[in-house]
Amino acid sequence: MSPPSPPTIDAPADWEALPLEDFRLRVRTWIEAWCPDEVRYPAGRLRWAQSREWWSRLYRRGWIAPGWPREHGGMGLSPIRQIVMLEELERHGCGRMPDQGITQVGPILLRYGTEAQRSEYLPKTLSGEAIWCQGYSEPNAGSDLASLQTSARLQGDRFVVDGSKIWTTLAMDATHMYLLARTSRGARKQQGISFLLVDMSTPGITVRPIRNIAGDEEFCQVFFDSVEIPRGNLVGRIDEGWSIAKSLLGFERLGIGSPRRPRQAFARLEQVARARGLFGDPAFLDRYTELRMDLEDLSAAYEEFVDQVRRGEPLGADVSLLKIWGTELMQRISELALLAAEDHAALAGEVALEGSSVNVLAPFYSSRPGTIYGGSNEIQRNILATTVLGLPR
Amino acid sequence: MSPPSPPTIDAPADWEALPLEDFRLRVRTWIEAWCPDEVRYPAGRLRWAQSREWWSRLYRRGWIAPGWPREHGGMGLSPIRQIVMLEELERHGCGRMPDQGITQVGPILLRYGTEAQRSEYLPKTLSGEAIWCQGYSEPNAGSDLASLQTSARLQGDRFVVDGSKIWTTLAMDATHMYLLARTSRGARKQQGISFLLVDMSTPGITVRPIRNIAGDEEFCQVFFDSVEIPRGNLVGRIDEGWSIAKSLLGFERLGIGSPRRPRQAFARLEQVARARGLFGDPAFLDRYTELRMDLEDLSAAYEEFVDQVRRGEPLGADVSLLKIWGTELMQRISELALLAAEDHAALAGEVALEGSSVNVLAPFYSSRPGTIYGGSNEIQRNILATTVLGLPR
Amino acid sequence: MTEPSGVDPDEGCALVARSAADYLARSDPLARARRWRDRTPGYDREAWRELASLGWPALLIPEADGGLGLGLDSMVAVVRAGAAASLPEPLTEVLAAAQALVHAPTSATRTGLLSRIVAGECIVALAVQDEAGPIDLQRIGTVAVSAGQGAWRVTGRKRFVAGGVGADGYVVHAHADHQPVLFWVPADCPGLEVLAHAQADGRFMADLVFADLVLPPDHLLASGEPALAAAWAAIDTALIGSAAELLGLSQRALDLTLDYLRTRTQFDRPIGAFQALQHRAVDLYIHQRIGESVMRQLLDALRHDPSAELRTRGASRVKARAARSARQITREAIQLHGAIGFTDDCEVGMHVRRALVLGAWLGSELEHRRRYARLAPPIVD
Amino acid sequence: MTEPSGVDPDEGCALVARSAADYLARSDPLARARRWRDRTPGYDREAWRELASLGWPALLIPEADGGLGLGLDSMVAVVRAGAAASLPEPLTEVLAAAQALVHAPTSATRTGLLSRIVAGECIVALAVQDEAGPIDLQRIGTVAVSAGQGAWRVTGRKRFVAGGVGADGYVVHAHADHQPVLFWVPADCPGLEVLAHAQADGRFMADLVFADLVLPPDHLLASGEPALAAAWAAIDTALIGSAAELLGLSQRALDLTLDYLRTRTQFDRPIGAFQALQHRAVDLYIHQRIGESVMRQLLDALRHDPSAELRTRGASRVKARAARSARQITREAIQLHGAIGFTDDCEVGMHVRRALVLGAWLGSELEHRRRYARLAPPIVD
Repeated sequence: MSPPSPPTIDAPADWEALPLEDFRLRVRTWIEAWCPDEVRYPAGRLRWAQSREWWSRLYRRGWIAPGWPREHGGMGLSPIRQIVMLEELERHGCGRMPDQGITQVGPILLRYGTEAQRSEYLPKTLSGEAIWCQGYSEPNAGSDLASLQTSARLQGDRFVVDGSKIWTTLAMDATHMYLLARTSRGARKQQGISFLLVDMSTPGITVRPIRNIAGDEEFCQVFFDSVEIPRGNLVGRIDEGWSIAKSLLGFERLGIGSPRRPRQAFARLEQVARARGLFGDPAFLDRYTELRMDLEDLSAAYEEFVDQVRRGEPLGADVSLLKIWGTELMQRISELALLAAEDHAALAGEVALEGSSVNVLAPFYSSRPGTIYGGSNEIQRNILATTVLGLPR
Repeated sequence: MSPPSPPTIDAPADWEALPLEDFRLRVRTWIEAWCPDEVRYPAGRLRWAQSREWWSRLYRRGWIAPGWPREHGGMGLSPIRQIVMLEELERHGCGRMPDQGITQVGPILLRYGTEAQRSEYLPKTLSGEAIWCQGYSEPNAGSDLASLQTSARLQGDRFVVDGSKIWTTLAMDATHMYLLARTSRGARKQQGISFLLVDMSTPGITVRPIRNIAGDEEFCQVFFDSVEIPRGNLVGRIDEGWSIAKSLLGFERLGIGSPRRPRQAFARLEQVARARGLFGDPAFLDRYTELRMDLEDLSAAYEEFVDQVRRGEPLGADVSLLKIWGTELMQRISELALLAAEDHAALAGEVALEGSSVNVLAPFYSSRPGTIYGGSNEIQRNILATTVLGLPR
Repeated sequence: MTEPSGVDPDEGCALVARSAADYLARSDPLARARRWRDRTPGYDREAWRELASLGWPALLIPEADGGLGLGLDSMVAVVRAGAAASLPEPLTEVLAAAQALVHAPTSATRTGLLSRIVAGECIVALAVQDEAGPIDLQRIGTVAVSAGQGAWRVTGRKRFVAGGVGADGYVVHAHADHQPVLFWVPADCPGLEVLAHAQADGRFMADLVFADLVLPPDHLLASGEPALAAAWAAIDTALIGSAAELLGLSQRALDLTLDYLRTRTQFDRPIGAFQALQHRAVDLYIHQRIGESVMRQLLDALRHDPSAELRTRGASRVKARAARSARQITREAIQLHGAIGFTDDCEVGMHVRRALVLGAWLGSELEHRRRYARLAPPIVD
Repeated sequence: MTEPSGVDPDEGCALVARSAADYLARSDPLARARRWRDRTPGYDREAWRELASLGWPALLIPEADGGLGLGLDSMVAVVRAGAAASLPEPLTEVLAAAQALVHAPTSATRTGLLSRIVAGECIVALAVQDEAGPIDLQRIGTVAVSAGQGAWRVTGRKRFVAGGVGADGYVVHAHADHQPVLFWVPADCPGLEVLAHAQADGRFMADLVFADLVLPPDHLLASGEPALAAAWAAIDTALIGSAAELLGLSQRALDLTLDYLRTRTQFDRPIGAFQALQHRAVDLYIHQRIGESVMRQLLDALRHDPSAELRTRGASRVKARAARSARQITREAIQLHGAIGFTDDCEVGMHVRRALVLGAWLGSELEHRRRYARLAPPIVD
């Protein structure tokens, strides 16, 4: 275990001034020294209680918001250095914290927020005082997100919100939500949607955790019953929230397509195969090597998009190919892990496997949402077909 | 080699009276005695020149038309005995002759033809004097057959046909064609199509063989330039040919779904694997066994439909599942045969493989049309989805 | 296989299938499964007695032993329907273990156990595995030595005993005097430790640890070839039963998925109108149909040739196929349901988890394809 | 790898790629390929001289030996474009065989051959295989013994010599004095029989039969470790070249398919509007992109670390990936074209047949995955 709190280090004023590999080394060394064990290689998403200490260390170091400008408390990193930071966190096995305030709300407020909104929300988002969840999907608006129905009626200086949001990741831990709600009905359903900030302690909000197939509660449904929200919590212009939400795509999608998660599943597969003595089985080796090369080749494609970021070029819609390949590969890896575990694949939770302890089913379960969330793979294929391949709609 | 001509055998007047297994044995024995070697295990479809002798023997035996009524020169077999006959022909490796006159034209004339049409065409179809080809598909009417454009304008006592047909199997060997042509334009495109009989020697008909990917010429394009056809060659009522063509489905589709062709490809795979010594390779064995079981399990499903025929029940649209599984399985088998052949898979034609001679690529090529013709597998899936699974159109 | 003396087997099967449908429709086994999951024993002992009153544990027990004397068709019909309804009680497990008794030589222990099974008073489980991987009854993991006066002292461990938690006793494969033997080991026998392992489906598997456990002479059920034959009869029955369960649950998962595709709308259309989803649904349907055909062909063949050889080979074939089909169908059922398919509230998850367990129990699809390759003659002459 | 002395390599690569595009656009290699197929040698010797005038056979030959001294990037760019255009001339084959010469010790034979290759006067092929299956240079199939006065007498047989029919000579792997050696064997050498085998793509492979063939002393190009190193350099070059060809032809097959999907109408819509076909097209596109990325990563890596180890491992990786992608894309290209895709008139067939040949040449995707597993360190620490 690392000591309870890292010392303050004299940081160079400008991270961008360091040569890239020096920067990487500095990041790596610090993470190795200060990352608490409890956030490494978690079975699922980290809850806030697990994240708090690590968050606080990063915050005190000034590293909690790599992409934010330095004048707002961020590191002011260029996209490629943000990727280096992510890579080093992945390398060390750091789980994902409830970071949507950093990755989503911050950039949106910086681009579309008012001065008042920034000074109210940015500091407490950095410190972890405000933990954000995303209120986009609804029971009848999943793949077809633009058909959302949760309404926000403007009454004087307040919006009155009614409806419900679903698949809200870790809403039970969140203090705030960024919400898409319908403020009017336009000719196109993408019109008339507004982007609002909501304090989760406002009366009329109910959070119901949703138990998932693995028995965990990562997602919630959030109900709004005449919830009053100050007009000042509107971000951007009324009825124009759709374009705000869309503006976050691109760089985000590169993260979804990273080989990190399939690589974790692959490590589990190797653990199982080693314990079961399968590396001497030529038939297993053939299957294993095929997946291994699919994973390495995903990395090759990923690196190419990273290079694009490195050169400062914007990412196109083609980046979705990483998400499709990576999430489906992770499922294929998890299936081979089940076969490799033989009888042990029937057992829940940690299983004693020739000396080591492995949760054989964890990759199976955790590979399922990837093909559904973040724009299902069906939607991604639709997008690639029409926008990249130019097939008729 | 068998002697040039089989003796006349006293046949029981009624084949249906024999117990089923006796019938099978009689058929088997006779085929083994009289089937010429040149029609056994051909690389592709049999040309007429290769078929003539075998056709003539079956004809003289009275066995050329198992499904036709005895009063018209057939054997009058029930569907299940027709299947037995097919099974025994397959078992002996008999290739498919240009038999569309027997399987298609005969049944249609018996159901929809006039007395004059029957007495003109049935006898010479039996004897092999009339060899038929099918004129359905057109360059712009493939999957969407009902959009066909070849026109037949009624002028006095003649139809004048203009247009062209394509993918006509072995049209160069045919003396006659059964043709779908547009005689009028209705509200639905299935309306206004008529069913005509055409003598291929009529002036204005040009047959152009189409070389396929394997270098063979099985298919043709047939061009019609003001071709005059007697009005008496119209089968059924004018503009109502679509339902005549459709009436042949069902029992036909069972034939397409038979495990015969994937089984032939599988035999080729075994031949290659034996020559390459792969039965000692556990990784190969896993792949081989998976395909083997997919094939045996196709047979199980096929048998179930055969039982349905045996019980005298009509076949439903679900029979298409055999065609999908069987044709795609044959492709998977042919891919493993390529891998098994290693360097030999680069070579065309017969290849010397440790003593035996194998055409390694033949299953690869011959497995291609199966998923395209007879209603492409995409069309079959559309049909199953809407008619069998009740999914919305 | 047992042959009924009085009632026509087809008739018997149809009767049993009807009564199963009735029972399942009125007793909400899905709710019971949810209530009992992750709580030992994972099922409801009261409900088990009701199943016994319907004759389910007695299905395959000969009439001479007080059972119904029906064939595998009946078992397949009942456990298939049970799995579709998420029935949590260990029916396949008990039917299989009872087959070991049916195939054991006549003895007072055998007679007594069979009548208690028929009465629903005894839940019995089969313990034939020493470790994960292919089942090998030649492997010597559990050993019995003489404890004097015909009694036996047993040491060792059996693993992956499905239905083993909460059972009244076990049919245990062991070795004595270099011979394979089967013992009856009551659950309350001193020296027996039952370790519970939670399954993915909320039920439990047991490891049995024998620490100088002493068994009276009459607990030896069979030895030598008859012991092997009885054990394989039980294992094959378990495999065929698990295949039937897989077919039942995958059919149900498919039906739920098709319903969802017909009714869920996105982009102003039912999602079942999208061609890419239609084609995938068709592929699932084909998998299901192929699986059903293989099972039907096996049952037909066993009616004509009830040999152990055919049964063993067929058991591997149908288990491999049903596991393959259920894998594809349950995984795609999640995907085609979208986010809702990943929730615990959605019935699909019950079938996904059960398919994980049945897929692994007594050998994966891969293992059974390999076993089939060893057992079955070549296909092409 | 060779490093150019004068011109910037990226610059050189770009120049060559542009001139290749120009040449291919104006010379209709597809028509030439159709004209020459199934007729030995399967390509046009005139055209070869034109390619040589563009510097293509000289790409990888050091400037000191009269070549262009460019890197693998240039080869990949040119053969990729050639394959997309169905260029029938044996470019990859000659570039690979020339690499064996480049890596051989300096000698008059080497110098003479390299300058004739650069001039387009000599088509050389690589003969390293004794039988089908994994390439094994330890296997002793072709043997040379002393014929006195430094001459060699060679007996044996080499198989699957791509580009071997119509070649002017061969770089032949053999064993002499228990050592691996490489010989130069001119095509007109007495005692050499060249057997032509028709390839699926209308070109030809040769078997070389050596019946007491006598070679003068200076035809020994290399022996021992240097011979092995030269042979592997040639083989890896052939693998990387064949992967580049596969990527080129699969990109072309994909483009043809996408065009067809956009323009062919059925049921009153372009068939590319049908969602099931769209999704399949996307899967092909992903396969293509992954293949391109693997190639690009390999070329980048070799620029930084031109070691034989990395080259050999990377050659297997990229061959396996490109063969896998091209297999999927060419097969689906037929299906998505429908009946027209199965005709000889349709360009798709050219790529299907070429993919069959390249997929099998010097090891299938399966063989190269196995080789990669042997060569590459584990992925996860």
